Amino acid sequence: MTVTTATTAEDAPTPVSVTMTKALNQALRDSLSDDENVLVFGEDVGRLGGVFRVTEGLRKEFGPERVWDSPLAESGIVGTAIGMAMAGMRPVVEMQFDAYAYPAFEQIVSHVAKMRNRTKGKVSLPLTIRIPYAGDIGGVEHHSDSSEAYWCSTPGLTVVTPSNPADAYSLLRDSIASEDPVIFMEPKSRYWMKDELSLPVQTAPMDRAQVVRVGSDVTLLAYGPTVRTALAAAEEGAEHGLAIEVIDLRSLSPFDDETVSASVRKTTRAAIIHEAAQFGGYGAEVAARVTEANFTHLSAPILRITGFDVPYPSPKLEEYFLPTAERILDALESWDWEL
Amino acid sequence: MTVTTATTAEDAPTPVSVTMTKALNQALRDSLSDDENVLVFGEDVGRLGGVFRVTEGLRKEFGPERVWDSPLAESGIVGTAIGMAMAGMRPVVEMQFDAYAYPAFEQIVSHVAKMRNRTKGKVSLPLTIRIPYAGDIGGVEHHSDSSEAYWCSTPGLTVVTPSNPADAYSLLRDSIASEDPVIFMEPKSRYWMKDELSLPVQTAPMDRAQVVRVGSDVTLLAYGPTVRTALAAAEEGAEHGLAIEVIDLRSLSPFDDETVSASVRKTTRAAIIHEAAQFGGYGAEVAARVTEANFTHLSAPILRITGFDVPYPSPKLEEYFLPTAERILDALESWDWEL
Amino acid sequence: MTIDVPTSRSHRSLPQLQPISFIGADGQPTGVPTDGLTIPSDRTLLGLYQKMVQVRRFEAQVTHLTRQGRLATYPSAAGQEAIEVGATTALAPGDWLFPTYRDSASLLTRGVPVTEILSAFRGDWHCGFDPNEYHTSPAATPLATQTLHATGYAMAAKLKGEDACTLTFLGDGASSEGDTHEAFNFASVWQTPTVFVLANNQYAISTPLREQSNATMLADRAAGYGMPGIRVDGNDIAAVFAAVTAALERARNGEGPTLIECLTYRMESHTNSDDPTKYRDAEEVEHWKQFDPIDRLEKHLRTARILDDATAADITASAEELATSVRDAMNTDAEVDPSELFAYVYANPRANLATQQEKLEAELATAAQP
Amino acid sequence: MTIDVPTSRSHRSLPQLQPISFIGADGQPTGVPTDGLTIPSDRTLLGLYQKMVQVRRFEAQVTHLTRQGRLATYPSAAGQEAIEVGATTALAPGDWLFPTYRDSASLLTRGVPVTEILSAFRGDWHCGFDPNEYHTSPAATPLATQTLHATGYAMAAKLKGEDACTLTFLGDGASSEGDTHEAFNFASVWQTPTVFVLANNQYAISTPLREQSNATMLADRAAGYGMPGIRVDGNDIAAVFAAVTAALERARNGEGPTLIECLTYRMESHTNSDDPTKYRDAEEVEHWKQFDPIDRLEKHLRTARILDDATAADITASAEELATSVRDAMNTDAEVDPSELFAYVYANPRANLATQQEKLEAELATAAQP
Ligand SMILES: Cc1ncc(C[n+]2csc(CCOP(=O)(O)OP(=O)(O)O)c2C)c(N)n1
Ligand SMILES: Cc1ncc(C[n+]2csc(CCOP(=O)(O)OP(=O)(O)O)c2C)c(N)n1
Ligand SMILES: [Mg+2]
Ligand SMILES: [Mg+2]
Repeated sequence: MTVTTATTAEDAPTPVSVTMTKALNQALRDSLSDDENVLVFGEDVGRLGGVFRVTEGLRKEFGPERVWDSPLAESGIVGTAIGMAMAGMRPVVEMQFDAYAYPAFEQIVSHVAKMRNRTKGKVSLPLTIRIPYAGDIGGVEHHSDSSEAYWCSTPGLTVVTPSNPADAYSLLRDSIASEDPVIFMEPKSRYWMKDELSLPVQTAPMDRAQVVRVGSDVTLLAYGPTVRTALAAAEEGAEHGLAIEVIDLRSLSPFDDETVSASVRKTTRAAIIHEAAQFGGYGAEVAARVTEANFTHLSAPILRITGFDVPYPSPKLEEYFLPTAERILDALESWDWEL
Repeated sequence: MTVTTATTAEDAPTPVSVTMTKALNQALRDSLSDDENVLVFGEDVGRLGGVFRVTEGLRKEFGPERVWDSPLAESGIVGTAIGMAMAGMRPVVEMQFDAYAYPAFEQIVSHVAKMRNRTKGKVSLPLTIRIPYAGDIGGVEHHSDSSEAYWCSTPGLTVVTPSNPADAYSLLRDSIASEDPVIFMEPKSRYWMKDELSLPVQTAPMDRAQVVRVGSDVTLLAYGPTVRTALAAAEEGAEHGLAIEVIDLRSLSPFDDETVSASVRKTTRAAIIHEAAQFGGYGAEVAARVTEANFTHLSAPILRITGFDVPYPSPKLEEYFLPTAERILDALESWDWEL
Repeated sequence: MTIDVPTSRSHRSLPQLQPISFIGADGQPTGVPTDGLTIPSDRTLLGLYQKMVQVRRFEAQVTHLTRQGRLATYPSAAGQEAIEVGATTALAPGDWLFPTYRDSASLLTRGVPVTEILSAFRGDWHCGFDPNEYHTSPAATPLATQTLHATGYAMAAKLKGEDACTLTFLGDGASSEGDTHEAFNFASVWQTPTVFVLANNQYAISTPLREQSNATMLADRAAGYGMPGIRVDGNDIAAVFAAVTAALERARNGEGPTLIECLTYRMESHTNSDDPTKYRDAEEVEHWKQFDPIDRLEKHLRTARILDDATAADITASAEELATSVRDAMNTDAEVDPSELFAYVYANPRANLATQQEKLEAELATAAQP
Repeated sequence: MTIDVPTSRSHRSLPQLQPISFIGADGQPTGVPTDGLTIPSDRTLLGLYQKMVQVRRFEAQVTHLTRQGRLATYPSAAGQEAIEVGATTALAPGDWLFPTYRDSASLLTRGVPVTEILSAFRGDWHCGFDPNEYHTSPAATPLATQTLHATGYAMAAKLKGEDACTLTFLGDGASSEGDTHEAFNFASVWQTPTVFVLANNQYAISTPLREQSNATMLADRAAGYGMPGIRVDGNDIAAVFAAVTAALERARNGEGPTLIECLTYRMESHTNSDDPTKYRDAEEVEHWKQFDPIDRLEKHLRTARILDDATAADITASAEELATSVRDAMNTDAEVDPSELFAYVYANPRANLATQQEKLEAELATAAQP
């Protein structure tokens, strides 16, 4: 699923155990090294290295003129990043938690998403907005939102999310290099997930989904935090004779219709898994477009296995809210398998 | 489709020609008269009567302590309205244009939507946020957004939108009376639409969709500005022998599954029409849930006939962007009618 | 001939540079000019002292339990007790308080039961108390948002001709958010009875004040809104109480809002998951210890012979009792009911929630089967 | 013993009450203290005069064409020419301007061609010019958002060690938005080379200043950020030009941002779809006519014998030429290309847009068939 950059056998780096946080940190470091226009700023990303330590050590290494703590105001952070991008920089800003990107909503939706279009391509905004999202870490209220639906329904934004350290590295580097502004969503509950890896690594192109497990009966579509859940369900399903294919979407906008349709035409059944509430969630787009493109190939409606249509709950109720492998397998049973 | 309140034959008011603006104005007037806790404030809603004249005359009639011009800051408007609602008032605030609700995004998503839940029902926020939305009036950039997808994907919000003067009156009165906070979306291009009507009027309950034209071949689902477009398509379709049923959704969240499923099971084909971009738009939820609930009854995938996946264009390009009756009929042709 | 624009007669001056302080760090009178404020009576100070001791014990106990894993997270206000207690005590029962995540101590002062205060941090439910019962809003986590709620509530009270004032806390970091500006402005234009208590503890998590603001002091903001601003030593509860009392009196008299900047220092880490060694020196923390709000008041009260060993012992004992009750409360795990996920989202019931609730209940019933 | 918090040595004072003005409404020196500013040379003033005459003719012509339906809408800056021209002219070519919807006149001053300025209002395309060519951002409609862009651009220039300053316009209404606060704060903390020119024209659409702010003056805000603030007569271009020139010089010297409040009045309606009789008296408009920025400068220049009838006639003639070119430009309807809907949304092409474009093109091809 991950490919290290081509090297000769001798100098091939030995893979080491890398957390997603570390992979993101390295991606920032390498981007800062490679391009002097890259800047990193936001709340507590300097001395502290970010509340999740993703920017750890960068201020020390690159100095406070490249990596610094801004005043505490998200609209201010994104708004000034826009100005910097207009001046040719490639700012990478952090929204400390997902719900704390909301004060920047107007700047993101009315400017970040639209600048290129309104200037007929004369002004691009190559900026990356990092947003730690989703729950499952026992966070208090407003610390576990999944806001991807907001960004995905906004034309002009590119939205990607890694589910593993290798993609975290590769997608973040590609996002920073992109001429288009990118909403880079980091699944909090996977920050501490480790993989054997040697960096730098280039995984699939940033607009492609990846088949992360092959199967012939059902396609599970997942992204970010739910990829692991989907893989667990596949594992368990296999024990009951169900061959589940799992696709990690990686890019939420654009959506990789090609990869997904190919899988769905093979399995004829699909479900999309996410943490966010179902009503109006990103899964709606997935279900709608995959159905439209593959209607005659489908044996059953596309299921959405998601959080309930309620605000994200407090820690003790999280386990009831979050989609689990069991809930996925239960849901698959609801299909009429005779069809 | 609209019912005047029961009166005896003698004192039945004579219907007069009423614009949607006037109907909304009357709904505000009647709510202000009936309940002293109702307050109306926002940008230019006082002396000017709002840039669309929806609040015309109200400041004069009820005084500046009930209807007034606030400082120019949308987060401030919604944030203070929250405080007022906590104190037992029923504020009705106006966001001057759809894109100008974005500065209030955090207050709406993190507080308006969640207050009741976080306090276990101890604190309700009976407030109404009026948002003129959508395009087709030749507005310059940022004046024609359709933001319903943002609000609909937020648990805790109720989202309604009228397509005609009678519903405008009835839905607005019900919204103001509701214990739940309501996002009340007003289709700008229909403000000047007139109907013969006598006010007050109580139309269908605020959470119900309405069949506004009966047909047996296809169901068109529309809301706000696109209801008229759908009806025009139905009219034209009829000339070609296509019996199109049109449903005005009215309530976007909650969604009236019952009414819609009944229709779709009858026609076996449906399309959802909206102005907003397709990707991640509200139509995705409609297509996904209607498909899931009626999969075996469907002869064809549910179509989404919507704006393109681009920012809302400048006036001279609007006509190419907006879904038209012709585009609807063309799209219906794309189905394999032999199925 | 020059243009003549009517000039508002609103408040227009910058606060005195030296923070107002009655009782110095050494327990002695400071002699700092007090801008018309008067020191609270020794009786009042004794009551405030007792509450501060309780609050400190509470913070220590909860921090300890959090380290033990009994709570998910906890932002302590240790070191800031004078602000928590001083400001909250000045409120009338009918006034409304709009606290933040840092202000558990103010909830305690307001009379909210311990389990209800800690509900959010233990992960039971977002807000554990009934806001209407304690005239206290749920503690706000999205920074600065509550300043607008406090302004709006006060506006409603004003419109209804009610006597209630509102008081809201915010931090130095939160002062940078747009909402703070909007709240100051709305409150001053509408002349709402609102008191903004800005607890300037020098840091927003790791970000030092000098990277947050270039102003000489945050209280200087007030003049730009035609609102009185004042800066007090936030570790001198006499100054905090006096300033808030005066501001509430003005508010009640229809003279509008006030901004009170209280200089203080966060003695603990931001929350238990923070590592303050990354951004501040141990010496700095040491330095601030000498300005401790409780020590100095104790010195003052002992000098004034208002506090003797017996009373001090009583006060300590009652604080220990509180600590015990906190431990006990946190030892029994609160029951949570998964169905509550759906119970309070809307006043008007929704079919999709009912369906989802049924599914969850069926799932739980199956899981419960042997 | 009192707490010792290091006090920043940033700018801390409230601006003088009387707006700085060199040339009075009667064309005579005002004698108002000038806070160190010096009046521009008569040569400079003549150039500014000429530009103001052009700008006024432009505004009148465009307003007229809008009434005729040639443009969808137009927000005129008639009456505010001294701010538009004075501030924009003070910029160096390499500086960046961040205008709003009200600032077409500043675009004209910056050299943007008429059709490119009016593109948005004619409905052709959102931004009609190349921002990089004119060092000018697209005019912002979402209020106050551009103040942050200006701050960010200036920060980048500073980080790169470039000489560029930024200047942004905002209105009295926009000053209430949270973004304005955040921009003032970021600019001052980062000491960016930014000039904030606040055109206080007394109204935000219908909302009068007194319901927008309770401050004695909006320039009082600056002190709260440790930033110099100054209030000038915005109808005296000598004052505007001098203040902006001085602020840019400070900015270029690394001395950070400045807030300049320019008192003025919007002589026309908000846009053509506005009805100002609903919220302001004809007398008020009449009253402001006597403070006209062009009249007074003309009086001054004639007294100083810098302007004679021949020059005045030349200036009028060139303004008429401009008006003619505006009329001509707006008489030919711009072609729009529906495919452009899809062309600029993303730098990286997208399959869904390609499909939609194909559909639209097929639709248009069918429609074009006889
Ligand atoms: C809108 C928003 N942005 C970011 C955060 C994350 N956050 C929580 S506390 C905090 C620092 C706040 O500092 P300050 O206002 O000084 O209060 P203190 O914690 O020092 O009491 C931050 C950045 C938040 N809660 N809300
Ligand atoms: C965020 C936002 N809210 C509301 C509006 C609608 N609007 C356009 S202009 C205007 C008044 C602005 O007043 P001011 O800032 O004083 O500038 P002026 O028009 O007087 O030049 C309003 C409310 C907007 N453009 N953006
Ligand atoms: Mg702080
Ligand atoms: Mg104005």
